[in-house]
Amino acid sequence: MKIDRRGFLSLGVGAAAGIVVTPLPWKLTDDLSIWTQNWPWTPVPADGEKAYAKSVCSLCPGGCGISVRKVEDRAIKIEGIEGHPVNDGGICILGLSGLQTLYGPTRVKQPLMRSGNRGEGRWQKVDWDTALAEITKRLAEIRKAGQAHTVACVAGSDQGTVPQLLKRFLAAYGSSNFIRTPSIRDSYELAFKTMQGSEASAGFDLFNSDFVLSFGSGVIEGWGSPVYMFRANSELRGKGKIVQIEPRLSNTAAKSDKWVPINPGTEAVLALGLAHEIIKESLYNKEFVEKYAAGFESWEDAKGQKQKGFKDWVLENYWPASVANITGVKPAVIHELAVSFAKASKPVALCGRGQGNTPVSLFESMAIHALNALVGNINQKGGISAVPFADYINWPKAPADAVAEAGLQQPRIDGAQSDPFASRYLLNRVVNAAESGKPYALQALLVWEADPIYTLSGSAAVKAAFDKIPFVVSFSSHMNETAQYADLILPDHFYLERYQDIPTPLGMAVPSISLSRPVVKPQFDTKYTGDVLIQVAKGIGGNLAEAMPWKDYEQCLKETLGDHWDKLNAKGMLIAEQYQPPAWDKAFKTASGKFEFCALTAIGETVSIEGDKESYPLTLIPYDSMRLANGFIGDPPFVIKTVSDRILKKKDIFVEINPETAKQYGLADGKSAVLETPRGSARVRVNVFEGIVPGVIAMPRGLGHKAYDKFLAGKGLNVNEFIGSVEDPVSGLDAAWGIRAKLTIA
Amino acid sequence: MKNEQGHHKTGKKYGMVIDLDKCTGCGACMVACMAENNVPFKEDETNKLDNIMWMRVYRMSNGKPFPDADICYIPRPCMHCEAKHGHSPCVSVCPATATDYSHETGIVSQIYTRCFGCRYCMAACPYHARYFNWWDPVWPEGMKNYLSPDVSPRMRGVVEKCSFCFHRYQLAKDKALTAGHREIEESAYQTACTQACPAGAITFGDLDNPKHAVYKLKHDPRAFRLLERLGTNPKVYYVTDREWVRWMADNYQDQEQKAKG
Amino acid sequence: MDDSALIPKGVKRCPFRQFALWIGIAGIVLLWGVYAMFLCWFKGLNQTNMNDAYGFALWIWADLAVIAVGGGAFFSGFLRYLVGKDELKNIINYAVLIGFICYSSALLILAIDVGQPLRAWFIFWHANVHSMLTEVAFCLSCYFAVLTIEYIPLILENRQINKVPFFHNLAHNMHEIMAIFAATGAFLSFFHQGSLGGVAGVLFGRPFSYREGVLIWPWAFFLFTWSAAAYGPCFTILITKITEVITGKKLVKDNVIELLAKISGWMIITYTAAKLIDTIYWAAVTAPSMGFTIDHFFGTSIYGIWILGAELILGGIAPGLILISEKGRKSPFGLWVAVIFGVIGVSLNRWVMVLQTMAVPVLPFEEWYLYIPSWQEVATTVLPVAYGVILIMISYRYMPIFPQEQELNPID
Amino acid sequence: MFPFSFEWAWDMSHYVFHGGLWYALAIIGLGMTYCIGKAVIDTIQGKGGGHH
Repeated sequence: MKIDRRGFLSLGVGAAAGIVVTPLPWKLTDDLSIWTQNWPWTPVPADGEKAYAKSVCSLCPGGCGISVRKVEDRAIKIEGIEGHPVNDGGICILGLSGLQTLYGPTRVKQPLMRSGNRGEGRWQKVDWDTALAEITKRLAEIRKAGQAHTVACVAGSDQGTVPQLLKRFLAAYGSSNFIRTPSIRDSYELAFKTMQGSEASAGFDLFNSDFVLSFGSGVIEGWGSPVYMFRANSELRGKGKIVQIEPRLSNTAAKSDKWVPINPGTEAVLALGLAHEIIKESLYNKEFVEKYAAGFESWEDAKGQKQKGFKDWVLENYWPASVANITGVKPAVIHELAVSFAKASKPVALCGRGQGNTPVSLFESMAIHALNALVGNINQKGGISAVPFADYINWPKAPADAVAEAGLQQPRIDGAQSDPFASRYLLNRVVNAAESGKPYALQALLVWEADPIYTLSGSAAVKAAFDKIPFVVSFSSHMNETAQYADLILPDHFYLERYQDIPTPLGMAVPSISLSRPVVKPQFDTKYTGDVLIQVAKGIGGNLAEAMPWKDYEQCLKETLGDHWDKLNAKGMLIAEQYQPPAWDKAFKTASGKFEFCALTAIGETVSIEGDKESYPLTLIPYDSMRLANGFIGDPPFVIKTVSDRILKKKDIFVEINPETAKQYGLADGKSAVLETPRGSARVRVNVFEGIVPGVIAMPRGLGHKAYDKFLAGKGLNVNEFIGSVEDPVSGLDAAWGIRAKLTIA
Repeated sequence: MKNEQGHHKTGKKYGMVIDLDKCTGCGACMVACMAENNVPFKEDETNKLDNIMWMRVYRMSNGKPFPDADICYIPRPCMHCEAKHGHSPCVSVCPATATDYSHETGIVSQIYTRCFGCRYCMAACPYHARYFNWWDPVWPEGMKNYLSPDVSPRMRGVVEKCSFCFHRYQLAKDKALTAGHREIEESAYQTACTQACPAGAITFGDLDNPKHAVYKLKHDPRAFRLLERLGTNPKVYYVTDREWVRWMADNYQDQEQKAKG
Repeated sequence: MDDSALIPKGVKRCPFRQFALWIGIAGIVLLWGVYAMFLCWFKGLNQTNMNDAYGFALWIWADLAVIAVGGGAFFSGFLRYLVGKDELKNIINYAVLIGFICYSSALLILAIDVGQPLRAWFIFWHANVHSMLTEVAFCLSCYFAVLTIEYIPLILENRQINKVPFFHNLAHNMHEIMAIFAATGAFLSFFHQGSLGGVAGVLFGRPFSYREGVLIWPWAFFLFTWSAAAYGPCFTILITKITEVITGKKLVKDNVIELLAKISGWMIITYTAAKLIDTIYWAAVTAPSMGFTIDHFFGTSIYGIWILGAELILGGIAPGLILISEKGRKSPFGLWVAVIFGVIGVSLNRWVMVLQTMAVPVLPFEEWYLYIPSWQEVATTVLPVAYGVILIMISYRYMPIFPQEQELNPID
Repeated sequence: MFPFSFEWAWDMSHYVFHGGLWYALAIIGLGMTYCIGKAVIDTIQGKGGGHH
């Protein structure tokens, strides 16, 4: 058949018309649209039976009750338990994101042994037998060499069965070097010990206060048990006043009834300035001060020498004018603040900057606590109280053999607890000790629920110290900085996969026990740290095996909790409902049996920071945000997603400065600048902010991770790399609240 | 968008009252929402103009110099407006009827499989409550495990927004039906953000039901809404003691402030 | 290659090699655009610099602008077939071609712009009749069909195709009832041009573009129809003049151009007056009632008050005055200036109604949103230009577009 | 677009909108049918064919 042009054209037109008339194009169009609605790469979550599993969150010491929604064996959402004494349904941003870490790529999925250089990230995957054999061998060798005391353990808490097992393990092994990571707990515990003679943690009855005087404490930024404090803050609306004393308009400051900007690091001076006004105006609680306090008035000691009491000391040294000079707070404001604080019916003063992740100097915590004493709001409704540590762990003393005896004779590596004013734990000193090998060289370090490489100030020094420790073991269930720097990772179950007893949430005034229960089965090849300790103890044998008589950790926990076990499984949290803080006549275990103001007057002044004013005209301070987790776990993707673009833009971190300061140094909003401190320098961007004291640079904590996934790693800077540790000469705590710095145009 | 005048009387009007003085700006509502609704995330989320955040907490500043500076956080879910025509600015503009105003609940819905991504609704919304899926949603290794079957993940190229956790309404309705109740209890239907808020700043319920907490709260003299003068008639109310926040929220100019008060 | 058999009788065309070279150059630009188009389709709209604040951006502006300037087709058709300005038959073919290019480009850009192109037909299937965009989509597609119908006879009049009796007859029959199609086209255009204005005008959440109006139609609706009718012919004249410059030939007689220019001039003047009234009412009444002032809307250097001045004076009053004065439209320079300013003016208006609407902060805690298009957006926006150039080149070469060409350029 | 899709309603908006739409479509459709149909008839009757 010959097809001519005409035929061809007709054929073409005919074919086109024909196709349009058939259902084919319409069917195809429809199919394509259906395909876009079911793109195979867009996941369709499987449905199934739904259930809720209750537990307790242990991502921070807050102790919130959580209810985890599940579909079959998948956990799909974490919610707060309504009516729970801590959080009553509410839940914080980090707690909400727990599942991202549980299932995400940052988990350590099985035991890992380092195969490359430290921190290089090259690992050999090993099975548990191999991993346990390795740690047992290494620890047995050290012990055999008579170096048992050179093994230390860093833990995020010292309460509960796991920290106690770690402590017990060390004791039987022959080391007293159990060290808790530093926080405001240290300062409070020390203030209680020195002024009240009690071994206790601090509890705050903010729900019943009517005047909260916060010296930089981020009541709504994660200080104490975060959600509990949030609720207290909401409860106080309309009922009481919150005054925030802070160099920076933090969220707490913005939400407070009054923000008092202060020169950083001068909080203790202001506290004493307020004390001055309260005493001068005779507004202090006469009953408490006269009957239950010692060292208020001047006295003559046994040798007949005149000793200055708190009253005269304050009246002489803390005149509003001079306090104003130091703190930048006007005398009229000092006076007004003192009067309204003292005249409130249930005032309370708080200390601990931001989330309280760093201690303050003992001088500061005592000065602020002295205000509570002046208004007599100790162990009272709406006040501060000394909450006894949990007492449910009653194991017999760990048996010690000769090696253990010898090891325990050695001093602690950090020199903690060496005198009445020294803190119980001094992790900051471990850094120097490991570096210098004095008093002895550390041979091994075990790290549980802590990330000292990231969280301690002076990161470079911390890393250098780690380099000197031949054997670092991390129990972290996710790859944080310290895990990344370890020789051996023995991943614990993640908090949603395990049982764990949790003592009184930080800052709550009534003692309690909570129990975390597994909501999902372990997702990876992980193991209870408790089981690791029991098995290693059995492996080493002798008194260690005797000290750890349990079959496994769950049995240990069950036996330890005894009668509580069933109740805790049913209720999740047991509160000592009947608990009342002891009355003033029984509250103080000091030599005088009274609250001792004299403890404060006996010690020195505030801690000054590193760097000289000439080279570094500005002051760098860190600040905390709920949206930036800065402890042993970093921000999961959801949380980092909420971080403002005025804090992080692409990978650049912003530092806040006052417009006046910006102008002085020729810095413009959003522009790059070089931040320099005695500890290091780096490029930052400038966030010109009206809510900050001139001359101060504020940098957020929680960024600059080198570990974790692409969602967090390499974003921003870790402020700890720019701030060095500054030891409080009295307590030994790292009381650095900042560092001198300069900021120049990049 | 049927004109169901008759349904107006029997229908509910779910809405929110947010206490800005209690709001701490902590961001829990944002994450509660993302976790509840399978919202995706990407490596860099610092460009706030392409990060999907149904509930976004904005930060307002009073613009005053140190030390009088003040800031206030303002959480912004979808306002589920019920403007002049009985629906929001976005509903009437959607060419494909992919977003709808329910007269049963007062909720503005979004049908992801219907939406073809013209983004006209985004142009219409003054609150920036609508988000476009510029990317395919991708969950890192293992994280698909936590995805909820109650809310379908969205494909690239469509618009999404806060639904007042509509799936929770359906669940509560089903439960009420099975239990033989006619009414859904106030506590039976609460949004994820309301439930999560650690400060208890968010209250959710039927704005027209005098038994619900929001009914009383919205009549608080300190209550206001965002951009009220646009005539969007939003169903999210805010409460604050701070006068500057109330003035600023509706773009009152200085001279108007003087004239008014 | 010799294509002389395809070239209309009695006119002269450049050598095929020269033609092919230029087609090739435009083709490269076209391919660049097509590459960007496929990137957008396969990788998604993350290839653009649009974002949640700029859901509408360069593309929507391009759409609105090409439809506005493509309005020359419907308005010339309206004038010729319905008003009876018979001289315009000498430019109507070209107006139709330009309109066809503009509208097909608009549809193509829309197909790239939507997030789910494969579902774009939902706009028809699940039509929401209250949406201005639905009206736009329907009228745009229908009118595009009309333009195609108007363009087909031109193709069929190609010397070789016309030899086929069926096509010859079809072309003839279509010419016969073209007035009916043109009338339908004009009807559709009145609506979709207006609806494009309505798209911005109904946004009561966006006080910058919101306008009050009558029934469901905001004033912007009428202003858009009016401005398309006013500036569309400017664009037709501009492209005709450019074609004349490039071909080096006079293609349309001056009286035809002048007639169109005069009508356009009066339309521009009246439009500008209406726009001025609209602007004043909006600035003085509508916006303040929503809590906004004129300073608020023109707050940055890019979106300063200059833009309003430029639109009204340079894009409105100036070309309007030139075109209504006989001296102005008869002077080649005046005409060039007027049509160029006119086209820029209407494009600026469309830019402002789309992009400034997005840029102005509405929430009290927002900043101005500024946006720079990505290369993919630019390439896909340039694509239609290349496509238009190619289509004009082919049409001009092989079809009898300009009825007066033979008379004005006799071959000796 | 069609009365059987669920968003359809028998109200004024739909009458006006779809009235206009179907009217325009009808003109276009019928017009083109007429042109093509007549061209077919013309061609059969032997009109056209290049000797124009």
